Amino acid sequence: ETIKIGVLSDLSGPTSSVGVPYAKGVQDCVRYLNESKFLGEHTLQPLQVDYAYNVQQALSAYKKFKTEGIVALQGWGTADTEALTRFVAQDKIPCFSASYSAHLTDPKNAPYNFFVVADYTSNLRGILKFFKDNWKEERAPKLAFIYPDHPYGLTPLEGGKAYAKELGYEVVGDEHVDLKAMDATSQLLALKSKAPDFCWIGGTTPSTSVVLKDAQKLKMDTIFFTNIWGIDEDLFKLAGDAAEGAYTVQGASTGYDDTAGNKIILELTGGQIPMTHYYRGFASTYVMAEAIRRALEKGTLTGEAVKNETEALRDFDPLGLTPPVSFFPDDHRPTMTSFIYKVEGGKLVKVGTEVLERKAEWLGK
Amino acid sequence: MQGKCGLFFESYREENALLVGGFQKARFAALLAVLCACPFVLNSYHLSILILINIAVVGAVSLNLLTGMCGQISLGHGAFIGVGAYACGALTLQGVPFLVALPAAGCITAATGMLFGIPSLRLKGIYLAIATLAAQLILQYIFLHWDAVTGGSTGLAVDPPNIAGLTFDTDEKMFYLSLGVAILMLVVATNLMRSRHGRAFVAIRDFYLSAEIVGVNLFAYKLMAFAVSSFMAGVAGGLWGHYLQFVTPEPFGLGLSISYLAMCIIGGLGSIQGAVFGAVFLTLLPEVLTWLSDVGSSVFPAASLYLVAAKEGVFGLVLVLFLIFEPEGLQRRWRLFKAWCKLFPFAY
Amino acid sequence: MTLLDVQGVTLTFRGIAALMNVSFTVTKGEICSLIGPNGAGKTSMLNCISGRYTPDSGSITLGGRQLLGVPAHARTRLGLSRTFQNIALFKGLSVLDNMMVGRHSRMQYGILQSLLYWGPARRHEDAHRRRVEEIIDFLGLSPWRHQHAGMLPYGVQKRVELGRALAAEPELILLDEPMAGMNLEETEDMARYILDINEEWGVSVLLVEHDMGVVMDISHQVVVLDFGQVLASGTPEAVQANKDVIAAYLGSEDAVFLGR
Amino acid sequence: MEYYLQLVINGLVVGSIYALVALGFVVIYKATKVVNFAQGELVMVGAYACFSLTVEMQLPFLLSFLLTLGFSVVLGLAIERLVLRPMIGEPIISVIMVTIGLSSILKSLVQVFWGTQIQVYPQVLPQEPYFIMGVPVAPVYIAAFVLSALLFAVFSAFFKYSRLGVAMRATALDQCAAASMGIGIKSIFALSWCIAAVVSSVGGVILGNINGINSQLGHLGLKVFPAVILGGLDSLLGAALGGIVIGVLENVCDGAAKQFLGLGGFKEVAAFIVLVIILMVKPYGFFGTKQIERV
Amino acid sequence: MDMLRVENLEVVYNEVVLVLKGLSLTAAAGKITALLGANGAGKSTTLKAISGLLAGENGEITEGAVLLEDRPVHGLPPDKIVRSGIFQVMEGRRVFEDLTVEENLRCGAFTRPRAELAPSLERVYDYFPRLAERKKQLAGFMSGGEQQMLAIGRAMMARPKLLLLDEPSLGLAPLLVEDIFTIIKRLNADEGVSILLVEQNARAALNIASHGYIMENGRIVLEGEAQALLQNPDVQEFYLGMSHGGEKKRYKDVKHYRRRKRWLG
Ligand SMILES: Nc1ncnc2c1ncn2[C@@H]1O[C@H](COP(=O)(O)OP(=O)(O)OP(=O)(O)O)[C@@H](O)[C@H]1O
Ligand SMILES: Nc1ncnc2c1ncn2[C@@H]1O[C@H](COP(=O)(O)OP(=O)(O)OP(=O)(O)O)[C@@H](O)[C@H]1O
Ligand SMILES: [Mg+2]
Ligand SMILES: [Mg+2]
Repeated sequence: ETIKIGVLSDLSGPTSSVGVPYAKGVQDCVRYLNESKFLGEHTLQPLQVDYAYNVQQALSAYKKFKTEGIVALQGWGTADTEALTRFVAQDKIPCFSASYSAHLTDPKNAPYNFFVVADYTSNLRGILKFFKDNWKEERAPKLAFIYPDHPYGLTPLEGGKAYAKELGYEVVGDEHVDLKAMDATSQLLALKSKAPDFCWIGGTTPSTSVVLKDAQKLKMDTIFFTNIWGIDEDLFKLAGDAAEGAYTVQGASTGYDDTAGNKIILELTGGQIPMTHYYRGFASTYVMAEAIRRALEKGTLTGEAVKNETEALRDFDPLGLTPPVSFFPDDHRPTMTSFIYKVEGGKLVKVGTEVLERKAEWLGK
Repeated sequence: MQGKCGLFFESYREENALLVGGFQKARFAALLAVLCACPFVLNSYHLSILILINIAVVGAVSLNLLTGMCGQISLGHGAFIGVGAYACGALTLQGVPFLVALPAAGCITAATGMLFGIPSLRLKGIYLAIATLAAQLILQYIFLHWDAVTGGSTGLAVDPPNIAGLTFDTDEKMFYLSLGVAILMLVVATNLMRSRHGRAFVAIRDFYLSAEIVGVNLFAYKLMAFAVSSFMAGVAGGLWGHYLQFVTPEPFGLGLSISYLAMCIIGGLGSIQGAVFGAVFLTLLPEVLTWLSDVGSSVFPAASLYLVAAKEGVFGLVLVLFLIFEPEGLQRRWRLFKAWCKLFPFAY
Repeated sequence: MTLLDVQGVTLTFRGIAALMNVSFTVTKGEICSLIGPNGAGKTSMLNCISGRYTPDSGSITLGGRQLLGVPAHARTRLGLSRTFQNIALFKGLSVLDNMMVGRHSRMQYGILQSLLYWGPARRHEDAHRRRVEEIIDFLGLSPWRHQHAGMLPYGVQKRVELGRALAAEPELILLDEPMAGMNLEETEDMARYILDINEEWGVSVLLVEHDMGVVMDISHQVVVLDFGQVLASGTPEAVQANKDVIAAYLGSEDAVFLGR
Repeated sequence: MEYYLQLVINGLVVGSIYALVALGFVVIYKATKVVNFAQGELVMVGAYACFSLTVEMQLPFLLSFLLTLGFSVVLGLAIERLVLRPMIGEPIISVIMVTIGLSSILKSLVQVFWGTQIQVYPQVLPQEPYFIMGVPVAPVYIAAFVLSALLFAVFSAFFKYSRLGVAMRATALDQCAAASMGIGIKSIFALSWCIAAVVSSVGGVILGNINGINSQLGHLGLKVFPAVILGGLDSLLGAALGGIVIGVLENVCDGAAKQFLGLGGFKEVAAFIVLVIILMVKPYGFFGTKQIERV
Repeated sequence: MDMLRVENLEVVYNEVVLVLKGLSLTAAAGKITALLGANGAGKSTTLKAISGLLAGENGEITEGAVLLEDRPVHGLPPDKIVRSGIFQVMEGRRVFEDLTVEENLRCGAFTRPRAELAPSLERVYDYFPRLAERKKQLAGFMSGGEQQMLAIGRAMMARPKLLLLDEPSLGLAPLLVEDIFTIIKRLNADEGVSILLVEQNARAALNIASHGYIMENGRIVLEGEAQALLQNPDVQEFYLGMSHGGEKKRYKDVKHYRRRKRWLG
């Protein structure tokens, strides 16, 4: 028997450069699950629509999925995930997406929304903690923020800044670098005078590359770090050796790690290491499939059942691709663990794992 | 006095009526009946498309009033629709009943539209278009940064429309609501066009120098066009926000402005009927393309990524082909079709 | 009785004077012609009167009311309307609607009534439509009533433009070369309309025209402009015999005959 | 103060890229009165063409650069013949929309042929920056600055003194009258699109050298509008200066808004706000020809 | 010898409107030929059909031929036709407003070899000293008469064999009308350019022409020597504004209902 799931992807829109590998991860995972008879005699049938990051098209794609009877949805970006929050809740269809905004982890706001890696804010907190823990000097570390004027760059800011103060950072600067920027010299000039020790880049890979290259030109000795979408394999091509030494916090493991999941993936791709985003697509689908499997075991496969099973997951390990995930009916934060990577020799090297406390006041913030 | 197709009018008033002659009335009634029956036969996917069409009709008609009738090119319409969505959402969140919030949102958008219409005092053609492009970007900036009202990057979560205790939370109910609003707006726009204000708009578009000499206050009327058009855009935005129950900045970008302009062009500039056709066509187009690329991918799986990438190109191609081969839009096709039907057994 | 009184009007474009201290008057009920070489400033004069240009100095009054300072669109209501040298019709509107726009300033109902099309809006539309139909009949435009103005033959378009100006029911109508590019027959028709407008409807006319045959035949008074200044004015006969006018404008005495 | 000076220098540098793209835009407008919303996409296609030749086909950079220019000529011809020629004499909004449609087509063609991944250019220019008043300026930017100055000089002379240039301006003013002079309108139109495509692809190659290319590169086209409007749509000098001024304005306004108003992310909007203000004072930009409107 | 022969020309606009309905005429070499007719008769259309400018207005020659010195030129693109020696001065002057006077003139010489430019300019300035004074001025700011001179000067730059003039006196003051006609005559006499002249001002046109055609509704209804036409009573009544006695008719006396033309198109 086939179980339908909806897959919203951006294959041709503004986020397609990362949307394509993510969608590939989702599809490969489905293929793997079906081939390995993960759901017994049942198979997953993904219904994929490329919505080109257009909300209206996401909406009608979702309605189409609904009429076809999907039990769960693999979503993609901020635009579609937020636009569909109310609908998935009404229709009781759990939505697993790659928009890791913290406010989606609060079931009061978004009862049917899930994702499988730590949210943007938690990740930022994680890496801040990591740096602080490794801080040797007496004085307070100086911290700056660079981010695009875009919902994606703005969401983790408030929580991150508050936590930085709590940890004893001195926040010295705030700059905007657009996602499509060609140049960040002026912003970096402003920052350079403040000599931050660390600088968070809240953009995507192209803007990270611009910042890193310009920082190299300005001979800044700041340590730059980014969140999930800020560093991927493209950066090594774009920024070359300017990327060396930058840090990134990732929710999922990457192709350079030795995990059970990675072996399967390399088999699926014929040995080619896919982009980091692929791994999260894979993991997200894997977790969803586990919930579906458990629902099937109990004999009722509805969206609501899948959601309940997801909320019942405790320390579930998706083949080592992400830290173990747990969801609770009143807390959709999948994990408080972040993997810290560093760019070394044109590769992402895992340099640490940071585990935060699951504080109630951080939920949704 | 004799009108088209053998109708005789006994008064000027009759000639000016909205629906001329029994046949037209009957046809309209039939169309309305079919539309009203839709929720009983269609699934929620199809209904949601119809709802989006209804909303798009309101938006497209409003832009056609401004750009098609009054000749003021606007590249900021998407943002105006966004203003409506935010205003309506913010008002209902404050406890204002939907029935009040929707027109109020229209008025707020009208005020915004007038503000950004001020440059039309001095600017024409492409220069005005660029000034409205500025409006688009400035408004987007405000959506994202006026946290107190717009919720900033998080957006606004709003409840489904609620009118006198009736909650429009299903596609069926929402369909009737949006249909009602769309028809109301169509009637209003048609009325406008047969009155002195509508004529003044067209006069400004065709020859603003002589319009002024004839006694049309150019600035006042251009602003009025911006106001009326933005009001309707605000209503469309209010509907859209409440249908989605979530208002975020993303949907109201330049892309939306362009697709509304495309609706006007493809349907027929300056024609209310055309705007309707354009809205229907351009809302359906991506659905059809998605369907086609699905079918294509299942036949040639290797080509699926190409098919996906080609979708936007098809949108562009449709636009270009229409402009080249049917600059007057679908509305002219429809007229030709009607003429052909009338003569049908004896065509040629 | 003086209807239009132009006193000392000066107009410059970037320092170059198009009109210099021009003064003349149009008496109520008369046809006054404004003639002069190309570039003498005739159209500029009309533009000053109708509000398109603002003179640097001088005064223009209509029926005793100062026009300067009144915005162009509001002058229609004071009893002024005009046609243009090059056809300036609303191409996207039908002949009928062109004329209805001509009555724009005589219709008074608000935008809300427009949107709902009820009450006053309906009544006004009906009443004004009746008036416009009369003008259409007068100008013999019935066959083209519902056609788009842009598609009509040149001669008809000129007539529609006249109709549009008439629709405002002006006291003074300004005509800028209504006969240009017309053949004799159409010129005769146009002359007839102008005479009828003047004689039967009692509208005063300020006419700019290069066809001396028409000008000398139908006008009561002729004002000659040259290089932005009044060169001569008076009855057609006097002007025609004026040496300066012949030298600057007419060329030879039989210009009137040659005009056609 | 030094901070602002640095902002200005940096703005100059970025603005020269805008100016380069704006030049292509103005050439089209000057010769055909077409407002080209696909300018950014022309840049993108040029960048991808050169990318294919150097990276995928491994040709030496100079050769592939020349081939790219040749390709642009063909592209310009094709666009003119297939899309713009039928639009001769249509109202401005139709022309705007047809170029918007064209931009969609070009974007999707790029995605079909080159995918959506970010692609990286081989570095042809040295990376080591020059320091101007303490601001590091990459050699690419200097190249852009020099190129736009050069192109500006060439085109100005062309439109003023050459017979073809004057004929192009005449065509823009009155196509029918130009045809009656024996000027082949079609070849004039084709020529202007060729020139614009060539200039754009030069811009594309430079951009590729700055931060790689992807299928969203066409957004750059949006930056061109404030630049050309500011300078006046039909003025080459305006385009060159406008581009640079917008580059500077963006930087300075952003810096000032941050410093005095505490507003972030003002860069994108700043240019447009300034633009509206300037348009209200000078409706045809700084150097644009005022339309002669006589009734 | 005939410079130009138009045979049975039919022209359709927008694929539907038939404007010329089998029109034939000839223009003799070195002579001035006048083409008169009512508004909308199709005079401008005829000229555009000859010079190939119809395409720009969605018009098309569906039948007939245009022969320049017995070589067919119909169907050629306008630039080829200009190169073969036909040049049209379009109705309403159509100077390039944002170009200077001299640039306008250079456009006229677009099809000529470069070496000719300087002498051609000199010749034009010789004919029109007023243009020489204003070389550097923008054409858009010149008066109507000057613009008309510029338009004719521009035509001279192309050194055509056959010059088509469309209503050169339109909107000009009487004195200038005289000037322009004198210049046309001189152009014809001194330079030997053949001229096909379309005019509303029938008297002036017939006075300088050697042969005349009168067209109505897309057809030629009357033709003859210019002097003969001037004497024709119908022409006198309908084109010259004379009553039967040969006196000038007064506009004041025009009746509301008059005798209509009896030529039927
Ligand atoms: N908008 C303007 N800008 C600059 N100069 C102008 C403008 N309008 C008119 N002029 C100049 O003013 C003078 C008078 O022009 P106007 O059009 O009034 O002449 P006219 O008497 O109507 O001539 P015609 O008989 O040819 O129509 C001319 O020299 C003209 O170039
Ligand atoms: N581009 C066009 N499209 C459609 N019809 C046209 C077009 N141009 C001219 N016509 C029609 O063709 C007919 C002849 O026009 P044409 O301009 O040749 O007349 P004309 O004799 O030159 O008149 P005029 O004295 O007004 O210059 C007119 O009825 C006109 O409406
Ligand atoms: Mg004039
Ligand atoms: Mg003509």
